[in-house]
Amino acid sequence: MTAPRMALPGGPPGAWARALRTGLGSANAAPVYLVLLVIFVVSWVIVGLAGGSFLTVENVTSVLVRSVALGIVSAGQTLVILAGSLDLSVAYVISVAAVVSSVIMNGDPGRIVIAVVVVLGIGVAVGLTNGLLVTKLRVNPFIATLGVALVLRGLLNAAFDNFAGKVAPQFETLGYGGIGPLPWSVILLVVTVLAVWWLLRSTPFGHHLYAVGGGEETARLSGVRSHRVIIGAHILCSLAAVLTGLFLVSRIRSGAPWIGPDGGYDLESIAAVVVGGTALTGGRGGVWGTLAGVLILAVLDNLFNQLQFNSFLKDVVRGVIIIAAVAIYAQRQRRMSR
Amino acid sequence: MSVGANGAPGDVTRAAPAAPGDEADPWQRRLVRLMRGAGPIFVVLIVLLVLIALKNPRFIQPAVFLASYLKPAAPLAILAAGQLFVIVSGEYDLSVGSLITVTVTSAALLIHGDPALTYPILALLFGIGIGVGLINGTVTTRLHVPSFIATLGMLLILSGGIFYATGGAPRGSLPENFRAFGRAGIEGVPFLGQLPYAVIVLLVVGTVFWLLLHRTNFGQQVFAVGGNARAADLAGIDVAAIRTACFVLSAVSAMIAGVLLGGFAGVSAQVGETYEFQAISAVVLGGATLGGGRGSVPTAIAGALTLQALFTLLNLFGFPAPLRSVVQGVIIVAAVAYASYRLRRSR
Amino acid sequence: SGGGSSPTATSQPTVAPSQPAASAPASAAPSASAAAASCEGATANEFFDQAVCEKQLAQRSATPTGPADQPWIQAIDPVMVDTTKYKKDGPYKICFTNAGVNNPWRVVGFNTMQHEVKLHPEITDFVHVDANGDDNKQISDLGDMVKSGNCSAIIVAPNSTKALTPAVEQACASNVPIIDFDRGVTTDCPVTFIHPIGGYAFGADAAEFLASAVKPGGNIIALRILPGVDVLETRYLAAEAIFKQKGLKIVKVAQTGGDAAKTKQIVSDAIDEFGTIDGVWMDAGATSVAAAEAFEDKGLPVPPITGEDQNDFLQAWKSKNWTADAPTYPTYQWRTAVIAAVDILQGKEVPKEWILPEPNITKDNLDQYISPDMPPLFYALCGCQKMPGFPDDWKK
Amino acid sequence: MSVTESATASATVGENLLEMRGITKSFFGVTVLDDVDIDCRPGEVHALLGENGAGKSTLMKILSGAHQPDGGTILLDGEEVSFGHPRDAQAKGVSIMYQEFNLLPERTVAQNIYLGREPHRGPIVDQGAMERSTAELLATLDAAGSIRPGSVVRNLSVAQQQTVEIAKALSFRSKILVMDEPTAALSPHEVVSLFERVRLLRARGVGILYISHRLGEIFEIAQRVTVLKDGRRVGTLDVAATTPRQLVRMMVGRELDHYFPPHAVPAEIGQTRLVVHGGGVAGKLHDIDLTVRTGEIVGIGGLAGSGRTELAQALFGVRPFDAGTVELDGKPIRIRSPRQAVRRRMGFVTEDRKVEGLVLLLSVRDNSLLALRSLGSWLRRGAGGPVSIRDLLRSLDLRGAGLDQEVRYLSGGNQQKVVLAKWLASQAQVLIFDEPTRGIDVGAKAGIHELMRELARAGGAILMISSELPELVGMSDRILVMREGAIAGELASDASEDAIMLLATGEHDTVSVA
Ligand SMILES: Nc1ncnc2c1ncn2[C@@H]1O[C@H](COP(=O)(O)OP(=O)(O)OP(=O)(O)O)[C@@H](O)[C@H]1O
Ligand SMILES: Nc1ncnc2c1ncn2[C@@H]1O[C@H](COP(=O)(O)OP(=O)(O)OP(=O)(O)O)[C@@H](O)[C@H]1O
Ligand SMILES: [Mg+2]
Ligand SMILES: [Mg+2]
Repeated sequence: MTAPRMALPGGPPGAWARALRTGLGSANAAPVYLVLLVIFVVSWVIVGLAGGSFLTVENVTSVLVRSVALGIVSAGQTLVILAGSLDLSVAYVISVAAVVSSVIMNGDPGRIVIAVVVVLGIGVAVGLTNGLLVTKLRVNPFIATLGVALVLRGLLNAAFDNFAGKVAPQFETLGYGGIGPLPWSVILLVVTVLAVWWLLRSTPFGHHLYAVGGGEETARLSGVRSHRVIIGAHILCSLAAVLTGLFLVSRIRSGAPWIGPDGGYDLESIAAVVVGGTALTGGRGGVWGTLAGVLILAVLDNLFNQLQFNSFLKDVVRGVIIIAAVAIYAQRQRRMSR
Repeated sequence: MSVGANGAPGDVTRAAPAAPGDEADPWQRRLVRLMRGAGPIFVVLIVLLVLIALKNPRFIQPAVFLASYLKPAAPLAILAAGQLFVIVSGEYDLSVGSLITVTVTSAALLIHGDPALTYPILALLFGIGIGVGLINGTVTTRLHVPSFIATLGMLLILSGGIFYATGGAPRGSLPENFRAFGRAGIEGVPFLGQLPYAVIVLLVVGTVFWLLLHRTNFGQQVFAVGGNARAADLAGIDVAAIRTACFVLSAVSAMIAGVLLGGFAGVSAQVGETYEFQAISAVVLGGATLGGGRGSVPTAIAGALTLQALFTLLNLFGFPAPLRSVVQGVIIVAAVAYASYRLRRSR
Repeated sequence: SGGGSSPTATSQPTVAPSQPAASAPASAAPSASAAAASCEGATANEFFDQAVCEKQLAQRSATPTGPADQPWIQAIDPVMVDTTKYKKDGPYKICFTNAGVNNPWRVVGFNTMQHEVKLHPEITDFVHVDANGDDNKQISDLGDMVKSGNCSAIIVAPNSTKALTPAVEQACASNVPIIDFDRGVTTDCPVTFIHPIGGYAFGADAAEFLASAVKPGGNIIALRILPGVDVLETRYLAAEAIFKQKGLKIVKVAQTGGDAAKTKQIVSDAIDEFGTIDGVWMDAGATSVAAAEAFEDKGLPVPPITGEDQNDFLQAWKSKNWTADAPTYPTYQWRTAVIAAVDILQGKEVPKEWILPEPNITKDNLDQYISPDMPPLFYALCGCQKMPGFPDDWKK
Repeated sequence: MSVTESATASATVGENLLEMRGITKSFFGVTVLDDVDIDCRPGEVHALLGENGAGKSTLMKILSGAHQPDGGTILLDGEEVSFGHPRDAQAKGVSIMYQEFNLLPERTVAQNIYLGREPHRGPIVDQGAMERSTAELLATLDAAGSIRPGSVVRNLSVAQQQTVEIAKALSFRSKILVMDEPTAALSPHEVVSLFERVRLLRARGVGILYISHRLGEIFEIAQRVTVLKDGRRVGTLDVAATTPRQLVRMMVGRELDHYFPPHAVPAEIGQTRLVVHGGGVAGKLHDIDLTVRTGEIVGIGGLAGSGRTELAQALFGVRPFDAGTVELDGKPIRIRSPRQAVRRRMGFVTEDRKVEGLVLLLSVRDNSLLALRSLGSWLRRGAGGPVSIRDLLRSLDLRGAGLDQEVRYLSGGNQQKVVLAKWLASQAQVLIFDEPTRGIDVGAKAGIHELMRELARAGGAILMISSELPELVGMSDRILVMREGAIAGELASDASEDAIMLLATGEHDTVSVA
């Protein structure tokens, strides 16, 4: 039964996988990192042969920076999916955060704080709405968050149809500045992931999240207030989307209502989470896996750029990788449940 | 896909059931259940149509109604009817939008304006559709990839693939005999004037799908699989085959919708955009349950027609385009919340 | 995703001089002469700039410098800048960060650009990175090009105005010559910014044509892709002003999202609602044919309608003998970007703002722009007709 | 209906830790609790006795806040309380050990035990403390050796999971502790250490409500016993002042004799139908040898977790045998999926109707036709079939439900009859029953027993898994007893219940009666 843990080439023996798993606190994180490793090495070789540079500081930072936006929102998405829900509204929350913050700041450094506070407030409100729809009104999360997405989209486009406002120059350092070679944005990503990891691993909320996702009734009978947990997860997810929005607006200087949807952050974040080995049914997985999922997509991005691969072909490869990864986890999960 | 808070059988939204213990004959009971379970959407639809007629009396002239309302509504209605099978069987199909785009763009690419090629290529397209459905079904049922992810991946593969093939923008063109399906109609029909082919196609597909889902063994097994896959499996039902068949039907409906849309307005790269969500919204408006086991073809089609009527109305009242999505969002959430409330009250 | 509101999903901003300076045989341009037109009475919203509007309308009749048979190297009122500090010996590696090749206009343009590159033996390496219509990705793409440090020159086709500005500023700081074309950025640090005259001119051309073709007081429906994209807003602002001046009634303004089906639906509904529509104004030509079909399918004659130099529109116009007009936004500017890059690297001076002329296609010069054997989504003003590999490479 | 014996030992109010008065509850219109009273004193073990489906678990779930009563009051220490959420009950010092497993398979033992009340320093869960106290708890149950606090529950055996449940219940240190069939899956020495714990808790003044089908246990540790029948309280007695026989009469409402239909006479038993040689499922079953002949009912007994359901699942192709051979009517066959089994005219009445037997959303008709339709072609028109479902259900005496009634509104007994109808309609010849009368009221129970016997007489071959010893003895023509995934032995129809328990546990055990 411990036989071949992975259907992947170069998969190390169970012991290593187990070590990884305990280290990463997620039954499925191990294979994800192996997938990442394989893709990384393969890309390295290919780019090397193509005479490009892959393992340079510039390139690695570039890959990391490309992971920031999707990484942060996916970290939030991980929470709702672990709770057995999902969130299709993140793309528009991102846009709202970007536009509103840039409008409030309007170039004035003095208003950075208030802008950030306000958009975080909006995040809480949206998350709360999603959570209440899902728990109290028992609306299927797919429909609930899709509906909220449509509403946000409408309000957003009705109020802002173009670049709005302007961020304070200092705020741009979030998007472009850094300590030495290490960009602030990457630090923000790492901090977010660490925070979510800590939350899941060390706080009662995190434990309850896994419990509710793994079996809401069981959790309820054990005294967990499952609705509060689900609502909390949705709030945190929206907050993560807000952070992404802030990061993006710090890069584009002025809020653009299309920034979220154009990035496809709603479906992409869900894809990243499941590629990261978190079960769409909830209760199983973790944020490190998600980070790996995001990095996998970013490394591919980088590879395709360097080879000047047709960007449409990239979508095809992404599709295949997403399905393949999840298929592998599914087989593995079935083996373990026997 | 598990739906978290809604995972428990008790929580998923359903139409209200007939009251226990009441001993009416089946057909009466069926009628009662249809009225109770599916009534609301028809009421909403009629109200919307009346509002439109009030604002624009021309709307109720048969010719105008057919040409300006039913004809353009047909693709979404057909798509919803197909998606319904997948939803009732307890899955999702997010790949239909890109499949529509693939239909239109590849038809233009391959036919290249040559009328002689229309029918061979149509055949080929349906082949592709069935193939896509089979793959969606197999990946979901045999590789145990949640259909949400399987069809999301398929979405990326299809849209990426077709644009890779065409180099970014549609190429070629659609000859008139292809476009006729979505554009032309039977002329000189008494009081109707022109009877659009699209409407005929909708009637045919609607009837066939209705028979399939509500009048055959297969249909009953779809409900069983969606209602409780484990029980269905233990009763000897070939769950994988049933679900796969549903994905095929959904894909085929997408191909048909694609042919109509391509015919209606010609080649366009965005033609399929957001149709997957429109279709699911329509199905849900029609009272179907995400998670499976509930739904009906007539109400799903009514759901699609309702969306179409809604857009026509908002457009008529010069509603700012953005606010339409607000209305749509509120309506689908309200519909599901209402159904879910009625379900719990019915206990 | 659930569908966004990005301008990148749309066709391109365009402008056109009514006097196709040389590219067309002297032709009776819209009867309303440019001189008569003005921007008086336009809605003064965040996008409107009276001065710029007037300037653009005037530029339509300006005579550009340069060879008449090569409009892509012509320029209107050029102010040349010295580029000797960028002079370097070949071979050159030209890097191009592209918003995307996600619509027919960009496909034709990029295709043309690649052939232009082939015409320059000194360009040994041409790097193209596609941003898939995502501002943030393009920012990273541009950043990587600068960091890699081995681009002789960088060509930028921004995904949206403004968003790329910070990244472009950083790129400028690296002393690699930056060439910006198509959409602008809100900094003048690029060595040159190549673009057509502007949205006001495009909108005005189309509007003046309708003014001349539609009886006063007639019903006009104005179809726009989506609101808020500055380069599209200006088109509408100018048109609106002119309709006011000429006493035409805009009975409906609708957003088509650039989708043919939606366009056709909207027009069809409008016909039902208002009985008669006397003219159709489009802010981009991609869906003009669909709009016309709405009339045909109701058995009505197609009223005066405007479009763009997309082949399907031109062919339908000719074969069905419509009353129509096609302002253009020439894809040949994709050639100009490469030419400018090489000039800069060779130290030749280039216009700081390289304003390209554009023919306005009217019934009189229609024939010379129609290419019957080209695909429907081919853009006539690619300036590629004499390039090696034409027409096959533009058909495949 | 049933005589209510004078509740002799009812305590005077005040000294009661807990009082539940006039509790009423119904599910989908089916009344499962009707005006039930029960109380519990400090330091007392109050046993709750009743047939399957009598309402014991439901009553306790109401006490624990899992269900809300339709009527009645709950008093703790004389003050009225109402529990909207299990958390409220916990806060008031009521903890419960549920009958069905309530553990999260993906989480560790410690995480499960402290779920909802993780020890934490500030915002941080104190994993160390959690695992230490878990280890201590397990030690008190002599399980420290076999179960680690950090091991994932999925990997534990059923008995180990049962132990974890107990540890969880004990960890609450509450005033009232409910134990719903805690020993169902335990071996005798585990039971002994459990009872030690219970006595310690009594000494600490904890009030314990104890549910078990094993009368022996009740006489061993309980002071008082309340008997439920069909959702009503029959009476409350001092254990010292009663006898097993009296309790059984109160539970069943009649003497146990002439309750089951007569066994098969040799003449009725025909040729061999189903044979398994050395059947095995990795990690679950091994060396399974069994034979079923037409006309006979073969019973399978054993403790929960002994592998009976797995055996049924293996036979029916749910998780097929990976070792051994299976013969049907003399021909060797391989059944890899339920579909193949159904096509061979086999039927499987599963342990859990709601999850495995029925599509709750569908009508009685559609559920009855489920198996038949799976055999028919896809395009055949829905209803009907060779048998008339209407007649079939009439013959099953399905009361109070039209054909188009959704099955989720039926009582447990009627639901089970629909499951039977499903297999009768498909004309299944070899039938496997897993706990056929679990949670079914006495009347319906007798009806189902009659049907099983008729099926056998009509030439069916029947395999019946049951945890109810009387049912096992009363229905089976032969009894196979399973232990740890293997068949421990075979007994004749007249075997005593002690003999069965002895085989099931592999050692001597307290006598158990239903
Ligand atoms: N959640 C529920 N929904 C519907 N019916 C239920 C539910 N829970 C229990 N029932 C029904 O209520 C009745 C009593 O069930 P309960 O579990 O209380 O019986 P019990 O006395 O515990 O039986 P057992 O000895 O088998 O545990 C049964 O008929 C059962 O089917
Ligand atoms: N396929 C399965 N998946 C999950 N749980 C299962 C499965 N099969 C059996 N179980 C549960 O695991 C426990 C052990 O089942 P098993 O068949 O090993 O024991 P058993 O002798 O049938 O005990 P029971 O009295 O519960 O039927 C039982 O609670 C059973 O319901
Ligand atoms: Mg019980
Ligand atoms: Mg069992």
